[in-house]
Amino acid sequence: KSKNREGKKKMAVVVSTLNNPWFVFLAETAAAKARALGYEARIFDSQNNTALESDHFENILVAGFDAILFNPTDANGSVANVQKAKAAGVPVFCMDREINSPDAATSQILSDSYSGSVAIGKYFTQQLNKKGNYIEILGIVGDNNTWARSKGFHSVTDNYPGLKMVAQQSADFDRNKALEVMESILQAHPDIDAVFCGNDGMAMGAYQALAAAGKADQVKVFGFDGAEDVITSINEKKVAATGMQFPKVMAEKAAQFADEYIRGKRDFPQKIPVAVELVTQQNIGDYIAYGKK
Amino acid sequence: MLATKNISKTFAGVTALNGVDLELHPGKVNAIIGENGAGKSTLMKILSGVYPDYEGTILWQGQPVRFSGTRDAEQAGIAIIHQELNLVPYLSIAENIFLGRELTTAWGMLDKKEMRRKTRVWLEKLKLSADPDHPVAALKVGEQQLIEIARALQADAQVIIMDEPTSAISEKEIVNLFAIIGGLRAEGKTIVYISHKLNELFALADRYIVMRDGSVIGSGDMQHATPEAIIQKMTGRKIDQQRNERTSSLQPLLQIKDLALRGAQRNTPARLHGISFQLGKGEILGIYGLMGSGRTELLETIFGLHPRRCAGELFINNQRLSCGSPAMAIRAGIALVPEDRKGQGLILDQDIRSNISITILQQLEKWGIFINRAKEMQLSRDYIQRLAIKTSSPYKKACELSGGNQQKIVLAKWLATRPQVLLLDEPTRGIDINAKYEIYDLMRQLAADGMGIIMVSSELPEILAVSDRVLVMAEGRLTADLPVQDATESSILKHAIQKN
Amino acid sequence: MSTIALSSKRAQYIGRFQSLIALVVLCIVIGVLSDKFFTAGNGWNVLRQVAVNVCIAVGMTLIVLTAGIDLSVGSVLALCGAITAELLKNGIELPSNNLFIGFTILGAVLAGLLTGTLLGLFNGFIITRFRVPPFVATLGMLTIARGLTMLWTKGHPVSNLGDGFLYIGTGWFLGVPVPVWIAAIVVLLALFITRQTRLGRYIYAIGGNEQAAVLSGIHIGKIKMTVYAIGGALAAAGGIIVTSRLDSAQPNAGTGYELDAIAAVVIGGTSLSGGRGSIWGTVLGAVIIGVLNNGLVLLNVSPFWQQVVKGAVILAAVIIDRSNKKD
Amino acid sequence: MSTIALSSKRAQYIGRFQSLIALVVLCIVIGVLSDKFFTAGNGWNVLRQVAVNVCIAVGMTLIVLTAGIDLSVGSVLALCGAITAELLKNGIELPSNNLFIGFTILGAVLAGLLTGTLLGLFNGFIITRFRVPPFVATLGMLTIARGLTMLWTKGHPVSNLGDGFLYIGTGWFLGVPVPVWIAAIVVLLALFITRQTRLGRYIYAIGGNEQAAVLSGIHIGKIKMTVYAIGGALAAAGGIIVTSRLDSAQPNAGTGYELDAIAAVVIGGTSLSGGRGSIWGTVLGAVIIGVLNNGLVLLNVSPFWQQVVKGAVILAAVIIDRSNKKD
Ligand SMILES: Nc1ncnc2c1ncn2[C@@H]1O[C@H](COP(=O)(O)OP(=O)(O)OP(=O)(O)O)[C@@H](O)[C@H]1O
Ligand SMILES: Nc1ncnc2c1ncn2[C@@H]1O[C@H](COP(=O)(O)OP(=O)(O)OP(=O)(O)O)[C@@H](O)[C@H]1O
Ligand SMILES: [Mg+2]
Ligand SMILES: [Mg+2]
Repeated sequence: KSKNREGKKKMAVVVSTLNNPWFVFLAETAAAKARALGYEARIFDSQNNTALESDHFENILVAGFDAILFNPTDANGSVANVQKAKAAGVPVFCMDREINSPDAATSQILSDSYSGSVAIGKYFTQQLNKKGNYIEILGIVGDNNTWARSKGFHSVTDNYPGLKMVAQQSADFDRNKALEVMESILQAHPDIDAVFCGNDGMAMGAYQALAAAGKADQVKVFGFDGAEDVITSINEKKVAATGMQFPKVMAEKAAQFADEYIRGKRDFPQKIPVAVELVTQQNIGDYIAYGKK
Repeated sequence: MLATKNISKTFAGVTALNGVDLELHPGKVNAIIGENGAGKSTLMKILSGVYPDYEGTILWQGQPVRFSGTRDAEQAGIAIIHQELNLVPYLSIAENIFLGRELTTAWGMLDKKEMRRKTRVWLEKLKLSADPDHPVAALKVGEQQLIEIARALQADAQVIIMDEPTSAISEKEIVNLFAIIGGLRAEGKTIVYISHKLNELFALADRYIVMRDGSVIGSGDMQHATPEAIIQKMTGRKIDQQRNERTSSLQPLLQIKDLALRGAQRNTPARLHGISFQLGKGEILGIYGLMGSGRTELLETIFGLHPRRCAGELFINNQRLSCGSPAMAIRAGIALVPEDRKGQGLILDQDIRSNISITILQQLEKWGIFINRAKEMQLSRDYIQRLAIKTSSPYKKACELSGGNQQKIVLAKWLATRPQVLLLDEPTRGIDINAKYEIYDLMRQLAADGMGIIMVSSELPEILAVSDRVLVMAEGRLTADLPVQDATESSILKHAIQKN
Repeated sequence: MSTIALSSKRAQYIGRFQSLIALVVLCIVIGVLSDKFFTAGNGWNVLRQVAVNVCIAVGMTLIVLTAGIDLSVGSVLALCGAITAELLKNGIELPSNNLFIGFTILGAVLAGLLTGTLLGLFNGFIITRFRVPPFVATLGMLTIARGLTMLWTKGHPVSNLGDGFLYIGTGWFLGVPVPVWIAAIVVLLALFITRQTRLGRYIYAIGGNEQAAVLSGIHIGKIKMTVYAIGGALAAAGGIIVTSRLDSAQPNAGTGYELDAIAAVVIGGTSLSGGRGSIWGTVLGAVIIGVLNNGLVLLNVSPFWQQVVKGAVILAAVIIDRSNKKD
Repeated sequence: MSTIALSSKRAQYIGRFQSLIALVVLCIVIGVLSDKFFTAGNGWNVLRQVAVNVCIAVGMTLIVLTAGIDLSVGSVLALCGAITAELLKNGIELPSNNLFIGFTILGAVLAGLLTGTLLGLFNGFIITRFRVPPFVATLGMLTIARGLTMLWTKGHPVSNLGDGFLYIGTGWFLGVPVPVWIAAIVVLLALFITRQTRLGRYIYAIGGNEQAAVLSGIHIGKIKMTVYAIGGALAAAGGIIVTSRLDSAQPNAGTGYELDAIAAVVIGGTSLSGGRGSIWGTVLGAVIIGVLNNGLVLLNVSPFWQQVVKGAVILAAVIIDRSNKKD
C-alpha cells in the first residue's frame, strides 16, 4: 500500500491544535524526527475540531501517506478516524492523548495527564500543608484534557476538608483570559493561598495578575505542561510547580515506531505511558522547557 | 454660456442620449420638456458632473470642459437639484445643506454656529418653519424637497438646474419657490427648469427646449408657444384634455366613520381627526390638501398600515372591515398605489414580471404548491400591453425604466388584484403629460366598470380634471366635500388653508 | 453610483458563471500540482466534507436573501448534535416518577431537527418581534446555544452511538456517500423553494424592498420566522451528520462554522444586503472552499501558510466575482 | 410604516440613555449579590480589562457608521502585538549583509501601529477598489492575518519583553492604570472626530445615504480607507496593550475579539446599517460587557452557565435599547 513511486516515503503529523505552543512543539518535533529518519513529513492542524480531523484523515489516506503520527482531538471522537486509517492499512501512532480503542492504533505513546495531575495534587496538598483556600482555573470546558487534569487533581485534594476551592472558573487555556479572570477573582477572594491552572499559559496569566496585585509571594501557582515561560518562572521562584510532559520524547518515539513499522516490524506495545513528572523549585535544575536536561 | 455639442450616453445597452446639442441662454429660465425617459435627467446629470463618462463636449463660457465629479461642476458654478431626493436622513437640516462644503473655523473645525445661522436664513426665504438641527428624516417629502432646493441655492452657482423641483410640493411652496426663482433671474443667474406641469412652465419660463428619445427636437421663446404646440412637439401627436363630465351612480361602496389616527410616537400629536365620508361605486373621489395635511396617512390607515394607532369604523359594501393589515385590506378589495414609487411601490432590482405578480401569487399557484410561470408571464404581458408600458421585455428590471413606466407597473400590480376600491396617492407625480392622460383615461375606464377610486393629489388641475367629487383636508381634518361642478381652484384652496 | 445592475437573471447567471470559473481554475491548478486530486476517492472525499457546510450555507442563503444573517449556526449545530446523541444513547429518565423514555434513531434525529427548528424560530421571533438586528440576535444565540451545549453534555463528548446511527454520516447508498445524498436533497428542495414557490418570491421581495413587500400584503414576520427556522433545522441536520461521522457529539463542535457558511454564500455571489443571489452560487461557493481545503492538504502547504492562502483565495474568488458586475 | 425616525440627536440620546439604564441595572444587581463589586480596586480592574475592547470597539464604531464592518480586528491585534514584541526583543537581523537593527520601545510600538494601519488600509482598498462587501474582505483578512501571525511567531509566544514595555499594560499614571489612559485618549479623539470634523460628518453621511454623499462630491473611497486604517491602528493599539500586560505576545491572542467589539457597538445603539450611532454608546456597550464578565466571575457563576447568561444579557440589553425606538 505504501507508495514507493516518489522514492521518499511520507509521514503525516496530525495535531489537535497549533493554537497552543505546547502542541506546536509536539508536532514540530515529530516532523523533525521523521525528516531526520529520511521521510517527507507534513503537519495537519485539526484546530480542536474532530470533524476537521476526520477530513484530514480522509485527505491523508488519499494522498497516500505511509504512517500517521497522531495527536487526537478527542478520545472517543477520533476513534472512527483511526479505524478508517487502519482499514486503509496506514499505521497510526498516538502521541500524548489517548483514543478509547484497544486495537485501532498501532501503538499509543501517552502522557498520563491524570496521574500527572494526581502528582501535582499531592505536592499541592503538601505545600499548603493540608489546609487553605485555593482557586482552580480550568481550560476549555469542552476539552477532555481539561477534565483529565481537573479530576486527577481533585482526586487528591478533595480528601482534605481543610482545602477549600473558593472559586472554579474557565479561561480556555488562554493566558490573557486567565489574567483577567484572576484579576476579578482576587477582588472576591483576596485571601487565597494557591491557584491550580489547567495549563502553563494560564498559570503565567494567573501569576501576572497576582504579581500586579502584589500577592505573588503569598499565593502559590501551579501549572501543567512544562512550557518555557513556566520553567523559567519556576527557576525564578515565581511559580511553585508544574507537571512536565515530555512532548519531545513522545514525538520522537512515535516517529521512530513509525519508521520501524515501515521497515517491517509489526509487534508494538499497545500503550507506552510516558509519566508526567512533577517539576518543583527543588528539582527544577534537571529540567528544561518540554523535557529533561 | 453653457452649451453642449453632440452629447451621447448609453447605459448597459439603453441609449439615454444621442447627439444632444443644447444652448442655455444666460440670465433666463430655460425650461426643458419631454416625456418620461426622454433623457432630461441624464443630460442634467452630465452637465453637473454626476456622469463623467459620455461622448461629446460641454462648452462652458465658450471653453470645452469635462467635469470629473459634482465638485468640479460646482466649483465651475453649476448646481443641481436632483429629481430623486438625495438627503442623508439622519443628518440635520443644516448638516444636509452644507454637506460636502462645510464651513470650518480657523482651526479647521466645523463652524456649526455659522452653518446654523446661514441655514436659518435659507429656511426663512423658503418659508419653512423648522429647526436647523432637526433631522431631515422627520420632515415630509415636500419639506425635504425644499431642503434640496436650499442646498442648491446655498452653493451660489451661476447655473442652477432644477429637475422637477415641484413634484413633491404643493401650491403654497410652489408660489414662493417661483418668487425665489424670479429673484435669481433678476440677479442674472441662469436657471434650467424641468417639469411635467405645463402651467408652471408658462408661468415661469422664458425659453423652452423640447426633448424626445434622447435628443433635442426644438426650442424657442415661451411667449410664442402654446401648450398644444409643445405637447405635440414632445409626444409627436395631439392630445385633447377634456374636463370630466361623467356622473356616477351613488350606491355606496366604501363608508368611513370617524376615522382617527394617533401620532407615531407617544408624544406626537394625532395625525387624523374624526374623518367620515363615503365613496360610491364608479366614483372618482379627489382628495386635495397641503403638505402634511394627512392625505397619505388617511390612505395608509384605510389600507391597514397603522392598525395599532387608528380608531373609527370602515364599511365596504356595508360590511364592517377592521383596518388590521394590508393583507386584510387586499382581501376586502382595497388597493393602495403609494406616494413613493421607488421606496414603497417597487422592488427595483427585480424584473417587471415579478413586480406585477407579487400581489396575487396565491392565485397563480398550481395545486397551492408552486407558481404557474406561464400564467404569470401571461399576466404581466397583459398589463404591459393594456397600460402601454414601454419595455423591451417583462424581464427588464424595474430600476431600468423611467418614472412614468415605473408608475404604470405599480398600477398594474394593484389592478391585478381586481380591487373594488383603488387608493391612489399622487398617482401622476413626476409623470409626463402623455402618461398622465393615459392614467386619467385608465381611471375613467376603471370607474366606468364600477370601481371606486380615491385619488390624493397636490395638483388642482388634475383634481378638477378627473374627480367626480372633491374632498379637502387640512391638518388631519376634512374641511370640505364638494361635487366637482361647484369646485373651483380658489374655493378648494380656501378650504385647504383654513385653520381650525 | 447609478443603482442599475445587470438584469437579475443575467446577474445570477454571471455570478454563478464567475464562481464556476473560479472553481474550475482552482481545480486545474490543484490537479496539475497533485496527481491525487482527480481521483474518484478524492472526489467523494471533497463532496462528503462539503456536505455539512452545504446544508448550513443553504439555510444561510435563504436568511441572507431576506437581508438577514445567522451567526448561531455553529453552536446550534453542536447543541442539536449533542441532544440527538444523548437521547439516542441514554434516552430521557425522569427519576421522580421513575419513567424512562428510550429513543429510536429516527426519534433522536427528529428531536435534534426539532430543537434546531425551535432555536431558529426563537432567532426569528427576537428579530421580528423586538426589531433586534439579526446580527445581534443571532450573536446572542451563538453564545447561549454554546452554553446550553456545555450544560447538556457537562463538557464531555457523547460517544459510541451504535452502528445504525453511523450510517447517516459514514454510509454509502447507490455508490454515493449518505451525507452527499442529504446535501443534494437539501439543495434540490431549496432550489424548488426559491424558484418555484411563493415563499421563495417573498424571500427575495423582503430582501429587495421590505416596505414594498409590506404594502403588497406580505406577512414579513411569518416569512422571516420561517426562514430562520429552516436555517436552524439545516444547522441541526449538519450537527447530526457531524455527530454520526465521528460516532461522537463534541461539545465544541461547529465553532466558527458560521463564517465558512457565510463565506460560501458570498463567494456564491449572494448579496449580504439581500434580494439578490442564488442557491446554486452558494453550492459552488461551498465546493470552492472544500476543494481549497482539500487541495492545500494534497499540495503539502504548511498549516500556517494554509490560512494565508485560504484567505487570499477567498478574496480572489470574490474579486473575480465582483469584477464584472461593475456599474 | 412611514419612514420617519426619531430625530437622530434624540435617537442617539435615547440609545445612550437606554444602555445607561441597562448598565445601571446590571451594576445594581451585581452590587447587591456581591459586596466586592463596588470597590475602587474592582472598579479599576473592570476599566483596565475593558480598555482593550474600548480601543477596538471605537474603531469598529467608525467603520460601522459607514455601514461597514471589520471582522479582522482580532487577528490584526495578534499580528501587531507579535511584531512589536519580536522587534523589541530581537530586532531585525539581515544575516546576508550581517546587518542588525535594534528597536527602542517607541520604535517597536510605532512599528506595530504602522502594521495595523497598513492592514486596515488594505481592507479599505479591497473594499473600495473592488467593491467587495466589507464582511467578506475583512473575513479574508481575518484568516490571512492569523496565518501571518503564526508564520511570524512560528506558533510560539514571544515573552520577557523588559520592564519598560510592561509599563504600557500594567503601569499606573496619576493613580489611573495606563491602559485606561490610552482608552480614554482614544475615546476623546474619536468624539472629537465624529463631532467636530469634516471626516466625522462624512462618515455619518456615507452610512446614512452613500449616493447622496457621492452627489455632494465626497470622496467615498478616501473616507472609507481612512476609517478602516483607523480601525486597524486601534486594533494594533489593543494588541500592544495585551502583549504588554502579558509580557508576552500570544500567537492566538484576540481570537473572537471582533464579536466582543461588535457587541459593544450594537449594545451602544449604533445601527449596523450605518449612519446612526455614537462613540459614547459604544463606550457604554463595552463597559456593560466588561461589568458582565467581571460580575459573572465575582459571583462565581459556573463556567457552564456563564455563556448562557452572557448571551441572554446581551439580548436583553439590545431589546431594552430597541424597545422604545418604535415607529
Ligand atoms: N441608471 C440608469 N440605468 C439604466 N438606464 C437608465 C438609467 N437612468 C436612465 N436610464 C434610461 O435613460 C433614459 C432617460 O432617462 P431619464 O431619467 O434621463 O429620463 P427623464 O427625461 O428624466 O424621464 P423623467 O421625466 O421620468 O424624469 C430612459 O430610457 C431610462 O430608462
Ligand atoms: N409631522 C410629521 N412628522 C413626520 N412625518 C410626517 C409628519 N406628517 C406627515 N408625515 C409623513 O409624511 C408623509 C406625507 O405626509 P402626510 O400624509 O402627513 O400629508 P400629505 O398630505 O400626504 O403630504 P404629501 O403631499 O407630502 O403626501 C407620510 O408618510 C406621513 O407619515
Ligand atoms: Mg428625470
Ligand atoms: Mg402624501
